[in-house]
Amino acid sequence: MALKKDYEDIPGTFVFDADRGREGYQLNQFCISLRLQVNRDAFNADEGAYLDKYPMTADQRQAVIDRDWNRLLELGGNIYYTSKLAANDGINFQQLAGLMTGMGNEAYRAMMVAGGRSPEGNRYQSEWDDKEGDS
Amino acid sequence: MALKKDYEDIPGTFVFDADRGREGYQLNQFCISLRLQVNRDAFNADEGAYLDKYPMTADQRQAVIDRDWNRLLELGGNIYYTSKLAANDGINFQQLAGLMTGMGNEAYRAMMVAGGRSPEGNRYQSEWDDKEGDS
Amino acid sequence: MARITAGVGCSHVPAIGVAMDQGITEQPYWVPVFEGFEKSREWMKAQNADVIFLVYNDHCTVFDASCIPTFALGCAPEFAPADEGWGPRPVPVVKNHQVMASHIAQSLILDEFDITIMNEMEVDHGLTVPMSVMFGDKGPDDEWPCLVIPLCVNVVQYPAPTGNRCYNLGKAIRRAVESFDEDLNVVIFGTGGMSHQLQYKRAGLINKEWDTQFLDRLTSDPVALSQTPHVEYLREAGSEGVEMVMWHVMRGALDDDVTEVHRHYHVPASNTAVGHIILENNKDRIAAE
Amino acid sequence: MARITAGVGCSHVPAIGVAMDQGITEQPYWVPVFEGFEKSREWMKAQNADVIFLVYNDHCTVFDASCIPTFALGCAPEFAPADEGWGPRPVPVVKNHQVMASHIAQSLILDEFDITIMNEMEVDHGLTVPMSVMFGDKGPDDEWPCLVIPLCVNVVQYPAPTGNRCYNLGKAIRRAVESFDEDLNVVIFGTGGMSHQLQYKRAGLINKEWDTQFLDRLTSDPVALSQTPHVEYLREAGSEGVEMVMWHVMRGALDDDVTEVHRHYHVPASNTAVGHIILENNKDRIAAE
Ligand SMILES: [Fe+3]
Ligand SMILES: [Fe+3]
Repeated sequence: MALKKDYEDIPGTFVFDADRGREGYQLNQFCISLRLQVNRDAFNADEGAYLDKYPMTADQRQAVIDRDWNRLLELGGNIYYTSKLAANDGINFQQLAGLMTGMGNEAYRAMMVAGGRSPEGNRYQSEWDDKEGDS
Repeated sequence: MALKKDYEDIPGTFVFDADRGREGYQLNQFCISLRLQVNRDAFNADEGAYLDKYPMTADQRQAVIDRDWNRLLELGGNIYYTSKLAANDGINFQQLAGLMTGMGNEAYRAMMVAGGRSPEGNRYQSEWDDKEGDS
Repeated sequence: MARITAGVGCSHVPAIGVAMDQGITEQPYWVPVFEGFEKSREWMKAQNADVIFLVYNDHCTVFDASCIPTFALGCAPEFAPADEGWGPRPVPVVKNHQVMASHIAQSLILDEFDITIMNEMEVDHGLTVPMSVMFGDKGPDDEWPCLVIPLCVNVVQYPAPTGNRCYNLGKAIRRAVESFDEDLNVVIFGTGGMSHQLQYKRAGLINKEWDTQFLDRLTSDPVALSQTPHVEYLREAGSEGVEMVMWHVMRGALDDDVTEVHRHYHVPASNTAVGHIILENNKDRIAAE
Repeated sequence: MARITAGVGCSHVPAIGVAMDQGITEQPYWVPVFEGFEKSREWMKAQNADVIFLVYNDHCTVFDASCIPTFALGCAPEFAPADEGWGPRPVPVVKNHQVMASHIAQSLILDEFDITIMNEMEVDHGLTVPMSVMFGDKGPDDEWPCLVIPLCVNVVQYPAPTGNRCYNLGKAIRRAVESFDEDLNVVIFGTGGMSHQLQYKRAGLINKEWDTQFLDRLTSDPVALSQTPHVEYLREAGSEGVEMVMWHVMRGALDDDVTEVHRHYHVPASNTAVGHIILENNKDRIAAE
């Protein structure tokens, strides 16, 4: 499409645009359904039967079952939706970030208390590629 | 309110603005619910019980029960909503117009086939007031 | 790139759909209504459109009063005919060009039109009747010959968007279409009207003179026509005549220079003056000849 | 006539609400967050606002992906706190000035903003957390001290409305407020931000320098600030930092000449830089002194 995606070169993130929204639609609709207790109860009683109501892809379904938080985003999930699944599991936004960054809760929290992740070296994909080249 | 209602001097009509929308909200939500067969069945089985689900005013409720089509509009109903109640009763838009104008179906239909109601004399409330003054 | 080559203005009277669905179009009452669409169906076929961008309004069917978008753009994969109180119309499900629709949504928002994106939506007679009159009888197991991107406009709760806003939205839709890479022939429909008042004691108002000048000025004077204030529609063309603001979206998406290649006007269908026009961009006409 | 006298910019981090609801605001982690709102609560009380016009976003709580309005204006009588996955927040139901809200809706649409009217709506932390930090602890049986007109902006699905559009919307809201006959003191809130990225491998990004210049330029250079492109928010302030477009609505509704009467900035609350500012129209300050 001719609208250029000038945000595609930001590393370690997704921009939830229409293409991702289409891809993740059923996954995200499943996630938001968990905002209601009646649905959380039904999901927790029988995950498979509940997931059958949302015609998502097999990969998306597996990522839900695995609670593979990054994979959910790669497959079109959006963090505000996937956080509803996390909330169901008793995981808050900060704990979820500990999981997604692979840092774990303690190290992630310590980074935030120390002022957070610096924008230096985190603006462009090329900066991340260089880092990987170094290691 | 300071937004002037420059449409208030048109005779024999309502303009469904925010004020009317607020007034008619529950009435209109009841009417649109009849677009589904399951709701039509429930309403037709027990009108009173069905109407209890919509906290409309006593006047609005009575106008529904009476199928008082003009009164429904006077009380904040909008024609596209009230036409769902009419459809439930097997009344189409043209028959409904015959009822609202008080002309009856035959005379209304004949007027339409002859080219419809002329705008002449029907643009301003004052023109209708004059007419009433004449008679 | 995709291009908008022509525009269709068209009433979407529900009774026209009923007449087709019940097979009573040969009755004397209906013959003059449908005669005027014979040429249109030939034109539509020859036009060979890939996509119709269809501007219409919902009639308190799919949208209830809880949520009233001014402009709702259909981005769902498909749109089923809605039950309007007597069962869904027996016509095909409308299929979207979903990638193009969401491209247009993004482009319009960046162009500062405050669109509501609909990822699930049914459609009422406002959309299906223009499809039926332009493509003829199709059953629920048939397919419409092209894809449809629906734009649903609030014209029920006052105020509808201004004619000026609608005209400019047409221009923004054109920019969005022309920035879409796929090579597609797009025809834009503006639907609703013409003069009609469905409600209360003035029901049945028809203003042929006003309708005629509206049709004339679509070709000759579209910018000034788009400045028509709401109160003029309400007073001159009936309380439901304000639907005609949707025709300005269609007109705005075309070139300044267009040719009227077909017109049809008849009173009545049910409560309504049926109006219909086909406009072609002059440059597309020359290219075609 | 009604008048907008001041603006509040404010993060709406859900964890701040949780800290208040759980009564753990005295913990060392939270003390510096809440200290910065002590002066704000005094100011808010002294301001004696009749109505807050509160610009926020829903976080895929009340609006699912089926219908995504760019601007949704709350016209319902009241708005209950929504269940976001762990039960509704134990705070009061928000009461609307319903007549004023629908006046504003009409005015905005005639002013060519394509608002979606919401006649039923719940509200999530995006709205209730700013209320909590500005008014302090209130239980579900209490009442908020003033009425609230909510405007919900899409900032989740790209593209959000442009900063320019938001700034101009602020100006249109001001015109709408000033054409409302009742004599009301209105304070406008722009919420969300500051820098934060909640998702994926870059989660935890905080850009204090960028946030600081954003807060500075709200007073000194608001028009140029509103021209900031989306990609700059995403790159510099994190994928969720784009929420800050909502602050431009607040700024646009104020006079050109304002004074910053309070600022608070702290890192972190959960994943987020907490930012907060209070701006008063200079002429209202002079009148008050
Ligand atoms: Fe219509
Ligand atoms: Fe937020």
